[in-house]
Amino acid sequence: MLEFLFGKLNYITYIFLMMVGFYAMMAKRNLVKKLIGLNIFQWSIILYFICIGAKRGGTIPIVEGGHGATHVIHALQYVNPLPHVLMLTAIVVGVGTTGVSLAILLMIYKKYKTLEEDEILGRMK
Amino acid sequence: MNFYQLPFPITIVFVPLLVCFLIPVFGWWKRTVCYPMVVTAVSISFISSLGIATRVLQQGPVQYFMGGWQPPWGIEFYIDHLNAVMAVLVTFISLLVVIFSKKSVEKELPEKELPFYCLFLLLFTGLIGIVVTGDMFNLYVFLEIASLSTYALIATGEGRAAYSAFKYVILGTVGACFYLLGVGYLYMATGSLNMADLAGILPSLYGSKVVITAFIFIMVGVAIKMALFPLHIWLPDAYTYAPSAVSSFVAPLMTKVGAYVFIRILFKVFKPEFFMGVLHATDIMLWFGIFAILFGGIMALSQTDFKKMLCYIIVAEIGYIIGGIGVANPTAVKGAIFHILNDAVMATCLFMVAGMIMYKTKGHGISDFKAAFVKMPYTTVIFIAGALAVIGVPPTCGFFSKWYLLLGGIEAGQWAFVAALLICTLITIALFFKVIDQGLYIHAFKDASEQMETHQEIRSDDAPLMMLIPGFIIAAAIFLIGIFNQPILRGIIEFAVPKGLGG
Amino acid sequence: MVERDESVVIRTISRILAPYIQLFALYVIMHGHISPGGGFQGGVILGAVFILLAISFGMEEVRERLAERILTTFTSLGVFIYAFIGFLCFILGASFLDYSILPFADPRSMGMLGIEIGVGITVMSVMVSIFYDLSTFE
Amino acid sequence: MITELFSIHYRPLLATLFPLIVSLLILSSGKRPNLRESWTIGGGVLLFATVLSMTPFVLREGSIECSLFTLFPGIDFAFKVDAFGLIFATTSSCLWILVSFYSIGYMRSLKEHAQTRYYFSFALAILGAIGIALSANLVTMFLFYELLTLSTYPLVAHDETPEALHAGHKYLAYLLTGGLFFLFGILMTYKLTGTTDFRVYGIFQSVLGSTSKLTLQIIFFCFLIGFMKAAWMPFHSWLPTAMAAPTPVSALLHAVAVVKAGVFGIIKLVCYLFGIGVMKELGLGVALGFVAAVTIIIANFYAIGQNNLKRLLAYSTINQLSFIIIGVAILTPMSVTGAMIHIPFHGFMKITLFLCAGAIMVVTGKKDIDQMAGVGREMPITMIAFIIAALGMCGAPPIAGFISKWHVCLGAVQSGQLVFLAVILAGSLLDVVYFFPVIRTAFFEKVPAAETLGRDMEEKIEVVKGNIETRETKRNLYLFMVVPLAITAVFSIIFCLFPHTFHIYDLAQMAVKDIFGGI
Repeated sequence: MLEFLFGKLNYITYIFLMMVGFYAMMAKRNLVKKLIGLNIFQWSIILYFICIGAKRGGTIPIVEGGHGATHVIHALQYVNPLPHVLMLTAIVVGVGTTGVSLAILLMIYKKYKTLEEDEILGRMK
Repeated sequence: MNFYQLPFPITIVFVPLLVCFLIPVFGWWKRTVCYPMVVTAVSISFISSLGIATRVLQQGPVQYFMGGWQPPWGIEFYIDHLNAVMAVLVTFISLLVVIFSKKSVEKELPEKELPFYCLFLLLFTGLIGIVVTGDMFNLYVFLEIASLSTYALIATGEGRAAYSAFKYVILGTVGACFYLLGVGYLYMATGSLNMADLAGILPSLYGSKVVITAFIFIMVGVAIKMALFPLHIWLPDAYTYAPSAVSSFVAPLMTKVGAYVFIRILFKVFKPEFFMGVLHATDIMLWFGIFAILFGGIMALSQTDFKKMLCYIIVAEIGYIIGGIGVANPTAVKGAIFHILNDAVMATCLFMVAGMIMYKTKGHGISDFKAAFVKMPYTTVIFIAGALAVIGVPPTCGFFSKWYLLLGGIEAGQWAFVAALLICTLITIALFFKVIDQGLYIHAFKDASEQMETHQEIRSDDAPLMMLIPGFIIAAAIFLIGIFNQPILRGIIEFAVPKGLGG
Repeated sequence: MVERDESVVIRTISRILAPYIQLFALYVIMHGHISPGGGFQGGVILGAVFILLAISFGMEEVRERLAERILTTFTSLGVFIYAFIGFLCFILGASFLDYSILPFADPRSMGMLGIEIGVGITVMSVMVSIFYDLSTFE
Repeated sequence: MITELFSIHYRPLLATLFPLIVSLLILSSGKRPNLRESWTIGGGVLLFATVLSMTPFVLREGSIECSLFTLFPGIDFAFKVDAFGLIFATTSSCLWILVSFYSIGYMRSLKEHAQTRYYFSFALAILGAIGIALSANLVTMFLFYELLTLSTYPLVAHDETPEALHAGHKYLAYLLTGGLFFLFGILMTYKLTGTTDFRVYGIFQSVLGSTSKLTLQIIFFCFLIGFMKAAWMPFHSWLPTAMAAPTPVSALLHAVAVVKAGVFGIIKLVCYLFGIGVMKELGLGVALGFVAAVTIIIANFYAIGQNNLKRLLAYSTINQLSFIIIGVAILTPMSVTGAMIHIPFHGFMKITLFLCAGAIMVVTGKKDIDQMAGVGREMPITMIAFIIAALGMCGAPPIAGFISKWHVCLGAVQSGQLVFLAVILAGSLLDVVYFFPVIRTAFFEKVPAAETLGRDMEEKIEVVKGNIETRETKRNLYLFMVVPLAITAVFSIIFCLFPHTFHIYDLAQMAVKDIFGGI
């Protein structure tokens, strides 16, 4: 049990974060809090990707001769860069989402002068 | 550089992307040049899609490697029959909508043409990118490009548009995240992101829990994007309150492209042996489809707003598609894939009609149709075409896909599905005749306050030609696809149906 | 609306810091293709500078140095550099973004560098314009 | 290509093209009434000529086939003109001309609104009827069947009053639901037999052994519900409700297109889809006959209770249709011949009755029977025509109804199904019972004094106003109405004396020979 906990700690963390974000999205009545929950949700997935790429004591993947390396680094030794690169894109997407949704929140605020969901729904009637 | 070296896979995606970034710059210089630029860009990618389609039909699947990196390392654009027809569909409808949108944007989004067309092209790029890419993660990126621009476009609408757009942001992002997570699991299990490559590796891993989890995550994510009941709640509000140009572009294509992704991943990445043999997922899909059909139909029946009614019809149509896949015999799957095309066409047609009515009467309630058919005869023709297609009256295209779905359901003995289809057909009949009555019988719905004007007195003032022409083209397409369904099915859709479905 | 901040300390510090941050940002961009970093990270840092200045000196100051018009142009410009290099490879006969064809010594690094610069410019200007749009809300 | 279009093999296509083109022309010339209506008439004449021109060829060669394009593997969009189809086509195309003349008189003298919509839908309905008559397989038939349903909806709801709308909705609800059953039946047929073509011995014989009888019976009843247009009980109530429509439309519904399409479909179903052999095998003939018999009796009693003339006629239609159904359900050559020729005969007689009812309504504004005192003396031609047609309905010689009834009864006797014989005779008797009061009131009852006075007053006022020309035009329009109904009445006598008019009898015999040839 314990070594399961500590061995898989990173995964447990990401799932925990994910749930936190999910809870915030579903349960909070304030739209900004929902947005924050959304961000937490996204970052948790990014964390997950990072840790499937990561490796204790891994080096950068460089072929022989390149960048002063004298031998081909074996696949077991280097960190798999791909997930990290993917996450760069994912971060961009996340920033984009945040930007757009902040803009939308501003529109909502302009229109209803509040960001509390209940009040907004009340004013729609 | 002859026809077959022409770089269609690149131009189809990157020309609109480029123009989309050109527009703001040129916009500062001269507003009027932007619209022609947009039209050119979309036409270019329409032509490229036609080029790709012919190439696929003659030589089989087309591959294009970004930066010359071979898969599985590099990003690959992979276009087979299914993508080819989807690409043609998306570009064709976008072209029509661009022509259609000019007037309605001038009317509904005055002074906002530049950002609108910028986002429009971005969305277009996203959709077409989703269609052509052969890489799981790249698909995610294009999906998010499309979704982000959709959020922004919808938020520009009237009424509660902003709020529903935010709802859409939340759910859409959750869906995308699920998809991303599933891709992560797949990558963890196989170390590859290229669809063809994955299809090669996966069969040895069908037992593994990681793959099953990945499958479920991906499917749920896509299901949110394509508004499969019960994950559809974001759809009706979002599409109803969006500007009519936006809704007539997003409503037909976004969900259909979602359905395309669903089918692509189900059939091209995973194989029937997996989702039928290992998971028995088809039964679940079937029942989700049935519920979607019934729910969508019943909700549509209870609407007083034309666009919202259409939105619920779309939910039902998605039910058709997923149910057809769930029936899981070649006939039904053929029908489901064919229905993606048809539904895109007819939804475009009807949302365009909504746009025209909106243009004339400033509203899109069913009551706004009052006497519309006497006032706007040409719009009426377009509307009738769309309505007949949704009801499924021969020889409109809707009848033929419905025929295959029903036949497949009967062959598989899935009577519940057959019944659901027939019931939904009845419901759609009721829906559309509600509208037709409003439009046609001017005496019946007169309240005492209005002065009695007879059919002769009503002068016809129809929507502008810029809106009517695309409408007529799409209405003609509805009938042509119906009449020439055999070539389409034989030449294209047959190839998209996977082996191993039995039947 | 971000107000002009009167505290001397902040303004001085940020005035001193700004060039160094920018320098570092440029380093990150320029070195991106052979070491961790690259256009995106660099661009964000570069954008952060302007945001810092805006916070400490108020919006007008920054706006008259960096008008929205310029930002939009920059955004497009960055994408252009990217696309131009892509299409260049492609015109020279290789497939899209296949740097190896480019006529430089060590073409892959050079091509990548160009791409990174383009990305950097775009990201910087987008970051700043997002900040503008969100902060100029009355 | 164009010349080819006029060759005999493309005649069916031509026949369907005429109404289509006419409808478009009508739509385009909505602002000019005279032109619009001349389109209608011209189209009708051309169509009738085309249909007649096909008859000799069919009598010689048996059938004309014309396949256009493929809908599904094994199913083309195809026309196949056979003897039976021609009977129906002849009827509806001939009656279209007369009804068009009549509509001119009716619509103009009532100054109806939206006449363009009216003529447009009318042409489309004819297109549907002709298509049903000439279609070579179920899917093509389904296409035209739905077209017929949809195009008659604006006609039924033409008045745009709440009742009219309700009638229209009921009409759609019934018929489109039926259409779904029809579609389901087609799908099952396609799945079982792999084809949906009409063949003379039916297409189910091949699968008779391999499929359970129950399945086939279920399919049969799906089709039967699909052909709800035949207004068999308990699915009849849309027909009396649809009486809210203008009279020419009722004529269209009852005589020309709609209900005829229903019985036509049922005969096709029995003879060309299941085939006599299979019908006997499954014992469906008796079931069908039972349904029809019940309908006849009940419909007659309903009819006796009616006071509104049009509703009475509606119920008489219901019972006549079931009479046709019985004819085919008896499954003997004689009776089937009778059923087939009763389609045109009943068409002509029933349209006469409706045109009379309409004329009475236009001229005197009376709809109910008990008000009709003296009408006979006021408009003799009309009422004489009415009497002729009514007697024909009862099956009295020398009127067309007699021949068909004769055949059916003979068939019943031959097959020894005397129950049906009894039902038919009882039905005829009841026909007399409910037609007689109309005639009596019209001719022999005293006119209430007040009314005549009132009419005199009106006329005086009109004279005083001096707008005589309006009355002139009114009289001309009245001619427009009287001439057609006179013609139809004459025809319904001619058909008895010379059953070979328009080769109808020959066609029927030929069709029957095909159907029973093997048995």
